[in-house]
Amino acid sequence: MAVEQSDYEEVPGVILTDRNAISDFLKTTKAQDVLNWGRKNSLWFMVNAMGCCGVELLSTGMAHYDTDRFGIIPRNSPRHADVLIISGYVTKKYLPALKKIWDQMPSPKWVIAFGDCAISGGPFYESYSTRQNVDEIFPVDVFVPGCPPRCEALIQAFFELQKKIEAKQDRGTEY
Amino acid sequence: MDANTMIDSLSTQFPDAIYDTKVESKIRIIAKVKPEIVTDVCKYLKENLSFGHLCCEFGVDYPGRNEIEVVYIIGSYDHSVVLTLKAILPRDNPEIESVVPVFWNANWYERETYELFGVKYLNHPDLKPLVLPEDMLGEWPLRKDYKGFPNKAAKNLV
Amino acid sequence: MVIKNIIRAVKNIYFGPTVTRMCPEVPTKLSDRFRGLQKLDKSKCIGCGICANTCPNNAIKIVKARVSPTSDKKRWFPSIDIGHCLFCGLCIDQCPQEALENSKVYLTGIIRYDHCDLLFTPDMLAREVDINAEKEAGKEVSRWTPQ
Amino acid sequence: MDEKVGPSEMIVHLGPQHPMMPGPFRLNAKLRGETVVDSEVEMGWIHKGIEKILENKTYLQGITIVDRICYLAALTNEEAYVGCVEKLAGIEVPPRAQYIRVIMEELSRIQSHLLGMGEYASFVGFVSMFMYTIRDREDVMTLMDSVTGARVTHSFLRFGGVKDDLPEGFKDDVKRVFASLRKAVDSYEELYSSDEIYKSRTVGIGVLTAEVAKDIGVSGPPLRATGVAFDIRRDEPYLVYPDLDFKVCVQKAGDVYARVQVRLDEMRESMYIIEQCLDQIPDGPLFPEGTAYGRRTPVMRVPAGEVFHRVEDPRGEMGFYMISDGSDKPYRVKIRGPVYPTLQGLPPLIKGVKVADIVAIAGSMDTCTSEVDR
Repeated sequence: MAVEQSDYEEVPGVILTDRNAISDFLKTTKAQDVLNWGRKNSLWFMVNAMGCCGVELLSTGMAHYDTDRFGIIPRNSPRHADVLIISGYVTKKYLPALKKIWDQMPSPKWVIAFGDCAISGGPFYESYSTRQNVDEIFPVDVFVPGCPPRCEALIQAFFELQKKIEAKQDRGTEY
Repeated sequence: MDANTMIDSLSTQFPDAIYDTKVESKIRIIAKVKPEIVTDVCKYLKENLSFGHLCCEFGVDYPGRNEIEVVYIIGSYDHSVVLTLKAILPRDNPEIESVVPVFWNANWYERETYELFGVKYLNHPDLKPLVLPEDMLGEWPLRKDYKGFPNKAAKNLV
Repeated sequence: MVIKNIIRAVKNIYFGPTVTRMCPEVPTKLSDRFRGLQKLDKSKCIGCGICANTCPNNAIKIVKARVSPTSDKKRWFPSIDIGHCLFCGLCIDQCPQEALENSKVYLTGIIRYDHCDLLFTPDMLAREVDINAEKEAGKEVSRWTPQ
Repeated sequence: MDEKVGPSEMIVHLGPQHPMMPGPFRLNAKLRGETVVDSEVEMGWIHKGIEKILENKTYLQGITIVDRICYLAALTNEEAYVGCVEKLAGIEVPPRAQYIRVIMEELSRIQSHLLGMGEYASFVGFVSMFMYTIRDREDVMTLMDSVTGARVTHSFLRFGGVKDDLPEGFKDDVKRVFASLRKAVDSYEELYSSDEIYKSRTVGIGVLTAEVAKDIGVSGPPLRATGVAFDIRRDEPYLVYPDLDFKVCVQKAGDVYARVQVRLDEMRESMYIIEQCLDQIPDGPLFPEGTAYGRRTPVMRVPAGEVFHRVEDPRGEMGFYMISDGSDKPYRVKIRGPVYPTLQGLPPLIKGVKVADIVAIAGSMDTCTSEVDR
């Protein structure tokens, strides 16, 4: 796991699935390709609207950009989600909450850094209250620049993630 | 009642505490107030001059003059005059009476000013940090001599 | 009331307007003023650095780069960190030579797998290098797919 | 809030990430059974320190930062900021630019109300309404996109004017969009007023009386729903609002239903204002003539002084207090957001209601957390 787990308490009732014997065996066989095909076609994302990009995140789930066509469904609970979209400024106060969300998501899971704030801090990169360099904390797979990016860019980011999963190059999953 | 009569009424009521009054335009007046009796002044403003709407309250840091100003911007729902009330505090130990008994919504403004500037409010019901984590208390980030800004930790590729 | 609503819903299925934008199969129509990735005209740019001073987010730095793909002569040109860029258009407004302009690139060209790939050099801004080039291409190609 | 828990009481933490939350904030509610006895709002989860950042940016660069205070009302934020600088520097805005500003700000009000209403409708279990409002919001967003070139953060206003003129064919586009939007607003009203379940969840719930609202310092639609006709556009006019004919929408009841009704009426009023503007808009320059101000803004030094300028945001009174010391950067900027007092007033408002109604009340206040935290 790329998440550092030192400075906050364990979430009760959560087992962090790193690896086990079955997955170790599977990744040597062709079955992994089938699994990946299934995974890449059901990327359910977690709606956590944190900032300006959160508005575009909401719009993406709605009628105009019908993401259900690709099996991309917005979910409100982290227990149902596969993709965490960091959609805004991560402050020192919010980071523990975001880590908790990440830990509650069942593996395999991926992260998309949506917008400048998630990539580099955006316009608030020199602020006293934001946490810089989020990509060192979470294993970010796809970076979507823009402030905020359009909804189409988010859909495109999902496609890039699908490509990455198919090629087994993603950082989110242990094969 | 226009801006001039309001400011006259205020300075006749508190001749010692109100000074440097100025009428900027028909809808903007500025006055300075001694910090000790700011609550009484606010009570008078609310009850007699119908200044019932506290727009905001904040601090301004002047390291050159070694002062911190606490500024109250008080508007009204009945007329369109906005009063800017300033109280000047020493920078080393800024302490001022809380106006929460008069304006209920001053609560959060005072908590925010406390953690960003270090202005201590006396008789505040619940003075604790509002927007920053507890361990950042004592850094006073909005003061001009704050060391942590700009934070250069972020990766900038250029 | 319920029946009325059902009738309206059924009507909407057959006679209502289509709402979904079929992106990415059909590219969305962008407005003329859309602010995407900046495009640099190397022949106009004088390397004055006004864009770098104007940028609200310090995303622009003036670096040395080749004047054109064929020559070895080097001059000063802006390079932009897209991971910091706000796409506000101030650099384009303030440019005295109008060397920078908006383009409609906002999808495939700039969505990257790594943070360090988000640095756009003058060659990429001038579209001398294909910004869509994948890693496996391995070589510089001067083809650019407009969107 | 008292942390002590009595018999059959418990404390429930809602947030900072919760499906009902219109942004990250945390509500600690103490419940007895299903009734809220006491509660406390914790905020600051997305505090960005914009006031400090603005002190370190030049006046021109500040425009891009104030966009991001509240992403649903980017243009009214810009108007408040730019208005401050214009007052300090004594810049006159030419009439055409003023009309364009009014058009854009009213469009921004419409899209903000659409999103606010839709989000709130989904909180009370009316998810299809969310779909409808977002569908119509996209049309308005496309209109704004065609003028400013961005969907959310516009960076459109400049000192003394606006960046671009209205595009060709804008008037026809507005006519086409408004024709369908008018129908849509009517149908929303019909849906709201005919749905028994919706009515039983909103009528008489979360009643805010005028005295309490004034005490809390609320402004905007929640205040106007209590019967107080307080609108900065009329009480302290800026731009060309004195020349325009519009009424301040007021409701008497002060409950959740009335607040939504005020937003519906305001959207109609905004459409009416925009149509007037498009009829009246004069030809002319976009920037004051004979000055250096233009699309390519010079490095400005603003004369020393202090000014408080406020505008009517979609959510209420948006004010900027700016202190200039004569340099090219502001000395201190204070942002007075409309939602700040509203969110602060949530605990007394939800005292004694059932848990399920917290969502309806908080949603109907249309809180934008980003602006509270700044």
